[in-house]
Amino acid sequence: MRLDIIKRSFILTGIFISFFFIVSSIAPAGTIDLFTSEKGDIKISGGTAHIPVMKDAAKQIMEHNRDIRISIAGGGSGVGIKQVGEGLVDIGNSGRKPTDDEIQKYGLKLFQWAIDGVGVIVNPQNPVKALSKTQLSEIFAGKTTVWKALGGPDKLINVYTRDNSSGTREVFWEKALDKGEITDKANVVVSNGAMKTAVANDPYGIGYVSVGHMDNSTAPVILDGAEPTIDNVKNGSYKIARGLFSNTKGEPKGLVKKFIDFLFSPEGQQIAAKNGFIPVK
Amino acid sequence: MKERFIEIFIKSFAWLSGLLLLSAAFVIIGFLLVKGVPTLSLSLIFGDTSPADALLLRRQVLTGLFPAMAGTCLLVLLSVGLATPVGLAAGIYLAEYSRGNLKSFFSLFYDILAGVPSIVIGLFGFSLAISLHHYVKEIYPCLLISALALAFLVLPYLIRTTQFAMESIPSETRLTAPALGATKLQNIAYVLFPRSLPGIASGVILAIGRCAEDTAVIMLTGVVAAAGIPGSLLSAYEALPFYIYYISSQYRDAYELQTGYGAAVILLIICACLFLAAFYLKNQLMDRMLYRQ
Amino acid sequence: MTENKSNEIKIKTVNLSFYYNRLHVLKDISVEFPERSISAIVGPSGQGKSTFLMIFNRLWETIPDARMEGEAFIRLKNKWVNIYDRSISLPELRRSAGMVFQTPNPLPMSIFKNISFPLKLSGVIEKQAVDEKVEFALKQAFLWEEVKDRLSDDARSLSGGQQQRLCIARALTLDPEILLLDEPTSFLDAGSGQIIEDLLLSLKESCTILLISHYMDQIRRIADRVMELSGDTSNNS
Amino acid sequence: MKRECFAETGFLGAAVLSASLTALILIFMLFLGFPLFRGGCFFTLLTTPWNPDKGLFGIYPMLAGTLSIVFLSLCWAFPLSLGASALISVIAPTGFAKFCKKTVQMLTGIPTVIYGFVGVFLLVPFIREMFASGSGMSILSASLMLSMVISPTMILIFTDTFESIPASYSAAADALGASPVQKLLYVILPYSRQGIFAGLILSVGRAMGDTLIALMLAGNAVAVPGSILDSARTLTAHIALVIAADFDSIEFKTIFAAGLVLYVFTTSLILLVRIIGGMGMKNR
Repeated sequence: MRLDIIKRSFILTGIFISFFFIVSSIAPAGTIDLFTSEKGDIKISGGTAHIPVMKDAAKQIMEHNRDIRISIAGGGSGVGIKQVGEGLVDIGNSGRKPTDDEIQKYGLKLFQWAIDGVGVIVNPQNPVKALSKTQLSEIFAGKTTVWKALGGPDKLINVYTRDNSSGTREVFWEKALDKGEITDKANVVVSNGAMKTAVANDPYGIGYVSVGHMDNSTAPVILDGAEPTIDNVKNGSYKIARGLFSNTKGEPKGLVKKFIDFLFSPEGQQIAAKNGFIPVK
Repeated sequence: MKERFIEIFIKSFAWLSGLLLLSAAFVIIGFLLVKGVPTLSLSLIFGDTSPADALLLRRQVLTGLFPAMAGTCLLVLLSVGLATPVGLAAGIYLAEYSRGNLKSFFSLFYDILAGVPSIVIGLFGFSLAISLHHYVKEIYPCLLISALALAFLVLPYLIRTTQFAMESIPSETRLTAPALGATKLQNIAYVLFPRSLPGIASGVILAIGRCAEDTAVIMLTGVVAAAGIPGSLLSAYEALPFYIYYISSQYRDAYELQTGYGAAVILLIICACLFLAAFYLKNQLMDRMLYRQ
Repeated sequence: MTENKSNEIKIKTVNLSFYYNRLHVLKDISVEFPERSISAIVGPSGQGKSTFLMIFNRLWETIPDARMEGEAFIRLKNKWVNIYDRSISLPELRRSAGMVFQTPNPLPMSIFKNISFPLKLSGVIEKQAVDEKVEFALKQAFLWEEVKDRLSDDARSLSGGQQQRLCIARALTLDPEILLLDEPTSFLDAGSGQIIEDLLLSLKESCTILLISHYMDQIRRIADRVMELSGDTSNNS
Repeated sequence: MKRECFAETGFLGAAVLSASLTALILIFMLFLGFPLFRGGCFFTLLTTPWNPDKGLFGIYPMLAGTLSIVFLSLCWAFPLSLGASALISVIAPTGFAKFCKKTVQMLTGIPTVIYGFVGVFLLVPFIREMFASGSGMSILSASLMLSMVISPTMILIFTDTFESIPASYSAAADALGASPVQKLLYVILPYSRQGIFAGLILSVGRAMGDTLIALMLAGNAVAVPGSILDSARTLTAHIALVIAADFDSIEFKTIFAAGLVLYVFTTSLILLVRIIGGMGMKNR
């Protein structure tokens, strides 16, 4: 009786799994020439600013060739670099340039396929729409604690920040705060998407996000006279800019190389542009 | 007079706390249903793929909940499949073979394992995967690792339910087969185990529920935001509870938020069904069904 | 009382004592039972009558904290064996010494499966042999006529008396040499009890029967010998 | 006989395998967190703040966050559960009591992530508007939701204890003309003291082990919280947030310290429950 049940559950699991293998091995014709008759998995993780582009690219590829599976995880730039370095994923994205140490240690190959900015956002209801760098530093250091001091409502400022693995945080910290302090009372969110959501839901919140992720659910803050828009990043008047990197361990091969090539292809670059980034080509 | 005051105070406190709890529960579930039920539709699950194509895996579902539901399903099957044989065997050992100090030693260990926070089990699974990765390049945090970690999580529950179900068999039944010349193993296989099946089955179903709802373990061991239906045991995968968590903090637009509510309602329905099934099994004398010739 | 023609000793105990934890229930009992007879065991409750029966199929060993001293012998296949010897196979001993309990305890399966259960345990699987055995045992237990058309029914759908006869039939499938009966009629009505008594009388030709009973009239009707277990002595009359 | 032996070995094997997992998890934590133990660094970690920019990797704020959220959630959940169990076992009419108990049993089956999800969209905005201070992601929100998560189990443990009181005690109280409330006060509660305590401790363990509620609702700030409206981070949420992929960085090692602290805490709680249980046996 007992054995029967165990056996049955094993067989069931087995059938279920082999079902997937069998079904997934019948090859169809793809329409993106690059990926025709390819099959296999690509694992991507890291930078969360990249996720919309990665998702759209993956969707296009997988729609045309369902033998290719692309899994996308977040985690932040630091995680992406480490995971690709340790060989846990095929592509590790980062919203900052990997350090020389990292490149050397892991033998990373860097591919910068777009340029992005990092901008400060507040809730659209908030009347404070422009700040100076000094004001910004004081807010993030926890020295300015009420909006009233900046011409806003008499409410406490809720600062949102990212965890240390974030490339967006790194760039923001370096270029906007000049490596100044970020208060430890700040709420910590896990991705660019989560930052946007948090500030969109909090009338008194302030945070920073990839320019590509900005939309009308949050309001951009003009920093020292420059508005964080993609045009201003392009023409250089908004200074807090960075590259979006996809990194591989060593020279990419096979399917992974094709994926990287796809990012640089007209289709791929168009996806980047559509998601609010500046294509490199 | 004082007695009477105390009496009234305690009575109203009890009613207050009972009603507070009930109304909080109804607000939570009601809120979810009001927001979530209108979103339920085939396109929520299958996106723009036709359901038949999706179910037969002819086309991948790229915008619906189907990959997350399939991921959760596979995960549950695998982890319960892994944990059940071991859990039942260990439970049988505890109930029928071990005595005295050995028994309390084992049960202490299982109690501790049951108390270990799920995130710690997830961390264990994650470090296991990374350590193994140094030797076997194919192993990453993946479906298999998640299933293993979840199996660790539910193992103590399975062991304990099996043990209690076997131990609660009355001694007349326990002696019947030995009096007819059954060996210990025969007694277990033909009488004791079948008799405790309803109890064990409800334990297994509750374990399924735990695997289906857990988020902390899988967060560290291989679940990702987008993966499609896993191609093998060593692929990353999606799961419903993680999807709900992910959407709650980083939905991109109103539509994605809607899918989050939809996913929450679906998960709630799945868990409620599992729970009712376990409840039904516990209360029904299932042996009638099982023993008919 | 009627004595049987051949009256060889079948079962004997030597200086038998029994303890539950520190409770001394059986004290230094040495007793003999002749074969092909019904021996009744009587005495006030709590004096270890049931325990005494379980000595002979060693079923007490499943009870925690129980302990036995002394020896017990049974003449199995005409050879005296010390049933507490290490070489004894427990399942085999229990197959030669069938036991029936106070409450009928059919297993939750069909009538047929109940009767054939001991055969399954001892590895008899040949369909025809099983069928024959089941029929024979049911006939022996006066139950065949009542159940032959509903062998696949749940055994628990039978009446109390039928269930008890089923249990006796189940014990008989393995041709036991000894039958241990623990108040088999106490939960039955007079009519059902009567049938069981007749059944026991007919079985005594093939088995040695030890019977615990509270009913003096029942003992008078069917028992060949009576053994009394009381406070601190056992009287064998 | 061979089969018997084989089977017993198999069952024993399964039992040993399962038990060894308990030890294996501890060994893993110790082994991977081992470099921290050298030079007493481990204990420094428990008392220093977290600020990787300045090279500080202490988990003291998370420890404080965990303790404050657990404590506060018990402050809500314990009286609530005690009251609700009294209602179910003693005070409410049978029909309503049954309904309550069924509902509570159903509540234990609701996934934690669903509580978290509803918390994000219902409780957090409510708290933010209500107190007009902070983002609403706070110890208060997390502890309120967490108390909803742990209450059902606590109630079930309490009602089981209440209902396990010997019928003779209950009958004696009834015969003396005690009202239900008097019976509760003078017979049931004193008799159930140990059961209540055990239920409380088990709930501490559950509250401490929960990841999602705190991760989703507490805001995850790395400061030591100063008020219940402050954002805070628990040890469990810390593990979920800092997870990375290398064994080298100090951040990564410190999450094993966090894991170890959680393991040790929950294990001591289990041991405590056992000791209480053992005492209960002797007293009865």
